[in-house]
Amino acid sequence: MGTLADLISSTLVFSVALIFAALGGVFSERSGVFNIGLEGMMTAGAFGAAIASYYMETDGGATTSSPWVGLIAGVFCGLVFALLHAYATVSLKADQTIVGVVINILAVAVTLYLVKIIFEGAGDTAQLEQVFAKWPIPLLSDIPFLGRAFFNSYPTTYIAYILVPLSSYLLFRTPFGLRLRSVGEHPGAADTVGISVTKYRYIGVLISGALAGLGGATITLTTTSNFSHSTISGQGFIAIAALIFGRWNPYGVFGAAFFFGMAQALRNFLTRFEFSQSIPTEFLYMLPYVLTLIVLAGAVGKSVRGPAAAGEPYDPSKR
Amino acid sequence: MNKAAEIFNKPSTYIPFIAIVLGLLCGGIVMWIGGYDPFAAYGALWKTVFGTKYDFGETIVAITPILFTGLAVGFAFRAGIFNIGADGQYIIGMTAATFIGLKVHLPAFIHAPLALIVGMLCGALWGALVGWLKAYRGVNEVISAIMLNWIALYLSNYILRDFLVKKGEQKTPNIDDTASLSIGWLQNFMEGARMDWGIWIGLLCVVIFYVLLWRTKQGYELRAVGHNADAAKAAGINIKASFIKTMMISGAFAGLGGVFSVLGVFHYQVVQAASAGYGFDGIAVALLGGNHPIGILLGAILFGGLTYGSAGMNFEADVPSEIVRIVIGSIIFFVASHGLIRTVIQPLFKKRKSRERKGG
Amino acid sequence: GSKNNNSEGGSSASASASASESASPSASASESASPSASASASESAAPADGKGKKIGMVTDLGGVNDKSFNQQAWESLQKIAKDTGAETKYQESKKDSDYIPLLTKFVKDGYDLTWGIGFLFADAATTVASANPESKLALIDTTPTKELPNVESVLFKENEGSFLVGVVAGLTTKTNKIGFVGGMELPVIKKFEAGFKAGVAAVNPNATIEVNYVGDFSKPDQGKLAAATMYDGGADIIFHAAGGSGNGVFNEAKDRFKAGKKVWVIGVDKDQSIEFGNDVTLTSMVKKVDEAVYRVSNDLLAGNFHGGQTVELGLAEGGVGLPVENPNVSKEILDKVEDYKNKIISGEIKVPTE
Amino acid sequence: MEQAVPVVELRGITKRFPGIVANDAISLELRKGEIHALLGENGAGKSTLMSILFGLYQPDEGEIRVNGKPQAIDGPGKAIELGIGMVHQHFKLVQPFTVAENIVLGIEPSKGLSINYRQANAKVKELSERYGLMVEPTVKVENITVGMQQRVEILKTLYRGAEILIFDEPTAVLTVQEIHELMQILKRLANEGKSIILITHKLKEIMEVSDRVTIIRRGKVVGTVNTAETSESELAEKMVGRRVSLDKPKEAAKPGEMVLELSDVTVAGADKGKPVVDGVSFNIRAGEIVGIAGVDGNGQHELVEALTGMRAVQSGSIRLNGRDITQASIKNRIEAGMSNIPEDRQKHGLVLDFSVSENLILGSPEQERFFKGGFLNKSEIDRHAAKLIEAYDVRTPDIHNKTRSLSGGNQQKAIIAREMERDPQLLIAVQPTRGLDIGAISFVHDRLLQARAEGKAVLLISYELDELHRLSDRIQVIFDGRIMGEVDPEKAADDEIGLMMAGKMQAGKGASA
Ligand SMILES: Nc1ncnc2c1ncn2[C@@H]1O[C@H](COP(=O)(O)OP(=O)(O)OP(=O)(O)O)[C@@H](O)[C@H]1O
Ligand SMILES: Nc1ncnc2c1ncn2[C@@H]1O[C@H](COP(=O)(O)OP(=O)(O)OP(=O)(O)O)[C@@H](O)[C@H]1O
Ligand SMILES: [Mg+2]
Ligand SMILES: [Mg+2]
Repeated sequence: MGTLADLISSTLVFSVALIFAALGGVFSERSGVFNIGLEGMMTAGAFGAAIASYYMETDGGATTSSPWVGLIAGVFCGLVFALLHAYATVSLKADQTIVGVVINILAVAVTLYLVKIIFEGAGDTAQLEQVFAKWPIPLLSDIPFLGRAFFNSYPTTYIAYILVPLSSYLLFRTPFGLRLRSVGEHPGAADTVGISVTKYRYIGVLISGALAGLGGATITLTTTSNFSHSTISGQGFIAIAALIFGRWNPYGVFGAAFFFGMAQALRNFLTRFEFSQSIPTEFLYMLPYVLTLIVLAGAVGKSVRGPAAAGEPYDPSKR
Repeated sequence: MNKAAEIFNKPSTYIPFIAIVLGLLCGGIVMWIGGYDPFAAYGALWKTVFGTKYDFGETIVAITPILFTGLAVGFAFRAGIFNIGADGQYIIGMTAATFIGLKVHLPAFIHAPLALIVGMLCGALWGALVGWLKAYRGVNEVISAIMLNWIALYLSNYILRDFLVKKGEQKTPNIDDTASLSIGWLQNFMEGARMDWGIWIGLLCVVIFYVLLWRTKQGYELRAVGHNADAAKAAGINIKASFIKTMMISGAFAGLGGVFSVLGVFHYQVVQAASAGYGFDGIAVALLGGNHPIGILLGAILFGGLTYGSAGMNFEADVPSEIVRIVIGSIIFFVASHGLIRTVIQPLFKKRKSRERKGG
Repeated sequence: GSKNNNSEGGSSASASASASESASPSASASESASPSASASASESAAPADGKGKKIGMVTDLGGVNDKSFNQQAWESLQKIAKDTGAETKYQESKKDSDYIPLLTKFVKDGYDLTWGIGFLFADAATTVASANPESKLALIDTTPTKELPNVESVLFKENEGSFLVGVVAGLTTKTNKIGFVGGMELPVIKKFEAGFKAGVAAVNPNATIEVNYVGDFSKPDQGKLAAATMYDGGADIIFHAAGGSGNGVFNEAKDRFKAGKKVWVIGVDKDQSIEFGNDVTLTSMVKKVDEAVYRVSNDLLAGNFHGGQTVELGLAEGGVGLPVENPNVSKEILDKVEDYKNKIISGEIKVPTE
Repeated sequence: MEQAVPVVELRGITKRFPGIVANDAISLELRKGEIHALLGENGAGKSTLMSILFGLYQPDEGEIRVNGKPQAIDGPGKAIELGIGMVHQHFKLVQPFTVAENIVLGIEPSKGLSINYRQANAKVKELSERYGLMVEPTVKVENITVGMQQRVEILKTLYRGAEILIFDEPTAVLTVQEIHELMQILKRLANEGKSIILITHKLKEIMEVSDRVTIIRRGKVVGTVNTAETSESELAEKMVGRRVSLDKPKEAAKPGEMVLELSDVTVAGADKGKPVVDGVSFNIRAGEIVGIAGVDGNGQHELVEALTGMRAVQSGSIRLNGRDITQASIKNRIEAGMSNIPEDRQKHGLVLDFSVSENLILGSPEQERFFKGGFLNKSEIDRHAAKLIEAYDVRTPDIHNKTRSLSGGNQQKAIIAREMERDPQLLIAVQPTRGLDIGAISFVHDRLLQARAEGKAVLLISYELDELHRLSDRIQVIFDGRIMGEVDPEKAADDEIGLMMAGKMQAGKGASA
């Protein structure tokens, strides 16, 4: 049992950033905007967190509040790129896939460019002293098994615990969510009842940027303690996979991201057993991806469909 | 996705050129803000690409792989599939070619073509897997392709380590000379730049892309599925087969990219922790080129040229090479956001009233 | 220099005043047959005059701030620039296909020496050096694929140094569970693993070693996950040879330290306690890339380029070993380490490479 | 003098699109409590005018007065504020939302931060009962019939307190019953004091419910007349500019060989539940038109899909020219001589981003002619296209234009041209005249009759009894997936068919073949 609890605990380390980013994707795509740019927005978030925390440490004196400042900065940096995305796709009606690809290119390039300016040519930032430490929740962490598995983790994990139900509530129980989803399903319908498609799509994309930024910041502040070109390498795309796998639904996304994380943790976990030494390591590396494919291919028939209008710029004169 | 195609089909082909100018301008401003000299940097870039025959040749070496992956992505786009998996198909093509290049011993006239064909076919099959999963198991191609990219990388590493790499090495020995697709005399002519058949086959693929898609029945059907799968189905076209065919062709293009990197450029393959990302650059190239073969060719030339030139910028003007990615990103941004160019730039020219009719 | 690279403070954190300026034992080095290995320590050779000379360096994919050999090499070139007045410059490779063009750039630009840092430069350097016979190249961790008079190579016996940290680990562990986290499963890293395992086995046959290759040198998150799994499984010491991914191992250890659990990491390449502190760093397997780079570069500036030669630096040459100060390792253990070191140097113990 | 102020007054509205003046100085008055019909050919400018009134487009010239006050309607929000509601030609409903969610969207009743669903459902229920619209608030829109969706659209406007209601071709997609109900609803709304603008191509409806009619031709108002003082034929003539009649007598059928035989065809339902097509048997001979009458959603879609091969048959058999094609692929069926004018032309009939000439060979069985050795035979394809657009009066400036740029009517004609030109043995035509103006309808009817005269078997599925009566030689009435019986259009009365369509009566002769 203890081992399983440890496995879950490790899973969460990997999953939480994915949960944030994929949750962001939910908002963006539910509002009708594809977001291939999650990867870039995560990169921006990881960068922002590293830089802000770094300055907090060097200029502001290392304090325990600095990772929180980093977290906020990460959100902010994600937002900056989301704003560009929203401006291009919503206001200029540019192709959403292309813009997403652009965001990915630009985010990596701009952040590394800045890192090189700030750190005199180096391709990564200094190691941070002050990052998040695991923080057992009083009482809850004492629950046998569950406590060790779920409530002895980073603050960001607890943020995820809050954001998932909160997102679900926002999307499915509030007027805001109803409107956001209507814009993603049928912008014409929303428009003709006086809902501003532009406004809600901006909101959707901006939330996705903020959450992806939060995801990137989480990676910096809980695992890598610095930022480099490889801090975010493909997690944004995995988040998109989790988004689709989780059927554009916050709880589904949580499950999918948890699954990916579990597969990663499992791979590490296997090295504990003697038999794993006889398996070529490459097969262990493949495990998470192969597992995902098998699960998806096995879930045949239930065709997955996203929001009906996602991917289409809204043009009221086009009938 | 068809948006990009339309841009290029429109009379306003000047938009890409304005976008390039604006992109370079953006890069210049960013450099200026960062305290670098944009003129020196662009001068160095120009000199790097066109300075010597060697550099020019190496620029072509940089263009070739993204031309192939660009064609792969563009072709699939045309048939309604977003192939984010060109990366994996590239790796598989590369590994298969290495395998044949090392493990099979044949005379040159057959060895090289065999390695090429096997590499291409393996890329095609890897692509077909995405098509099959989509057609018969309903798996979204974006997810499956992302997963297969990683699987391809590790599978390839496994094959390399277990069968091809000598003990104590991290890369394979060089492939047999008989499997080489380098062009010796051209290499000498280009002062040692690694010239090979890649670019020529790439150009041939540009033509094949066009003819296949717009001149054959097969292509007609694939395009029909791409635009409207329901109507295509009602017209008797086998959609599932179409997905698989599309991904096979797309994968073959990407696989060829990998083939030439081994048989033409490096002659060996390395155990890598991550892919070089040519598949993802291919997406950018395809979108930049409006998913049209000629556009993709021009996109690859621009992308490859800037990328190779960026090394010179870094070397001579000490500008971080990321600046070139910023320029490339900006150019694609401006091409995609042609609305911006239209509203801001166009009044400077004369307003043209040739809006396309859409509706129904 | 003195032969003392032990700190007397035992587990005390205070720095030892008797630490030598030079980290490597010069005695053995000076006896070495290889002339190129004669200068044991950077400080001992007088800086040459480098005015008007240019030295370039191409990193492998790790980049210049990898906290590992690329960084060491570059820092030492910066020092060369400061000491000698030579001009130095580096270029980072982003992918495998960059090696040849980047080396060529330096060569064509008339650089007096161009470094290729890392195992993967073998072919690229061979190609570039044969195409440009007038050029001079130097390699770390690899040799050209054929004999070339204009390439000098430096190799390290990582297995020997790893053996010693294995001894430390074997004697320090309380749980008898020890971890090894590798980057990619490559021959160089296998040398670390093999030496380490042999070292542990030599002093503590009961200890088990869990091995995890995370598949990448630049993914701290994977390193962290691997470390977490090992520590959860009861390991109390992890030796990493995973470059940037190893930072994740340290991060996990620091996490646990903050939570009140004592676990150790053994660093690699440099004395990593400088970066990650003494709370979690037990010791490090130091690989003196910086010194090698400094010496070869300085020799060249002084007009002594040993083209065509390959130097292999092991314990005997002071190319690998423990850091000068090891405040977390007890005197007894350090003595043991010294014993084994002498046995290896004398050839009494042969350390396996795989 | 309150009565004299019109609720809406459009004065000199002009709207130009590139290359065309869609509305040319149009003036129109809507009086309180009246139903005002707007009539005009496809593309005359009706939808444009209404889009301007609803704030979707801005006029280039002219003025809009609502209740006597000039108003700038800069968006649908403003229109709603002014009490204007619009039921669009293509419904603007969010499919996965419930009825109530669609209705309250944008002005949701809330409780704290949440939507107060209980209140929303109750309000919708109450409103729907008050106007006799009978909708169930909690079902999802994607699961209800088109007629029901229409009512949801109406409720949407009423919920927003609309006093002025615009209906753009509301009946194009409705069944006879639904149309009948809608007309009752319109009358009721007008009686309540709502003012209504109704766009429709169906003259009968105009005659039935409207008070006045305004006719538009090529963007200009031809005139406004009191419905009581005019007739269907006068309206048709005013609209098209020439005499048109749909009531041309047809020649007697000369049935020949057996072409299509269905025996006991059963199609399984969605979740292996009740079959949606349940033991259907009938046949069609060469040279006759067999109509299928029925309320939408009684298995017609599934029946056609089973015939064309888009859906698997659970049991029973389909024979074409004596050959069993029950399991044949779509392609094989086409090659065996089956043609299909699908119900949803844009979804199943055309590739809108293909050129007209490319669309005209879509699914063509003539492989050798158009695809020589696997390559496209461009010159032959273009020659074919030129011939077809000429013969079928498909209006497009160029055969290489994208099909998307054609008007709906012309898109429909292109499909008809393609499917007929294949010289099929069997032509399946589903709703072939939906949304077309009277001139276009007349053209399509002529073509179908001509096909019959040429000895083709035609299966006609239509929700319009008039059309079925006019064209069919025999009518099969379908209800709940089963054939209730066959009737002779010459003899059967609408009432009788109506009862059968409602499942209330079997055909007297019990003639399922
Ligand atoms: N968004 C638009 N852009 C350009 N032209 C348009 C646009 N919408 C309509 N038009 C033009 O305005 C004219 C009138 O179109 P409109 O849709 O109002 O016709 P309509 O009378 O509603 O036809 P139908 O009976 O077929 O619905 C069309 O012929 C078309 O050329
Ligand atoms: N965006 C547009 N730009 C230019 N012309 C348009 C546009 N939208 C529609 N049109 C033109 O408007 C006219 C009427 O369009 P509309 O879509 O109303 O066709 P329709 O005959 O009413 O078919 P439907 O029954 O599908 O509405 C056509 O001539 C069409 O070409
Ligand atoms: Mg209309
Ligand atoms: Mg219409």
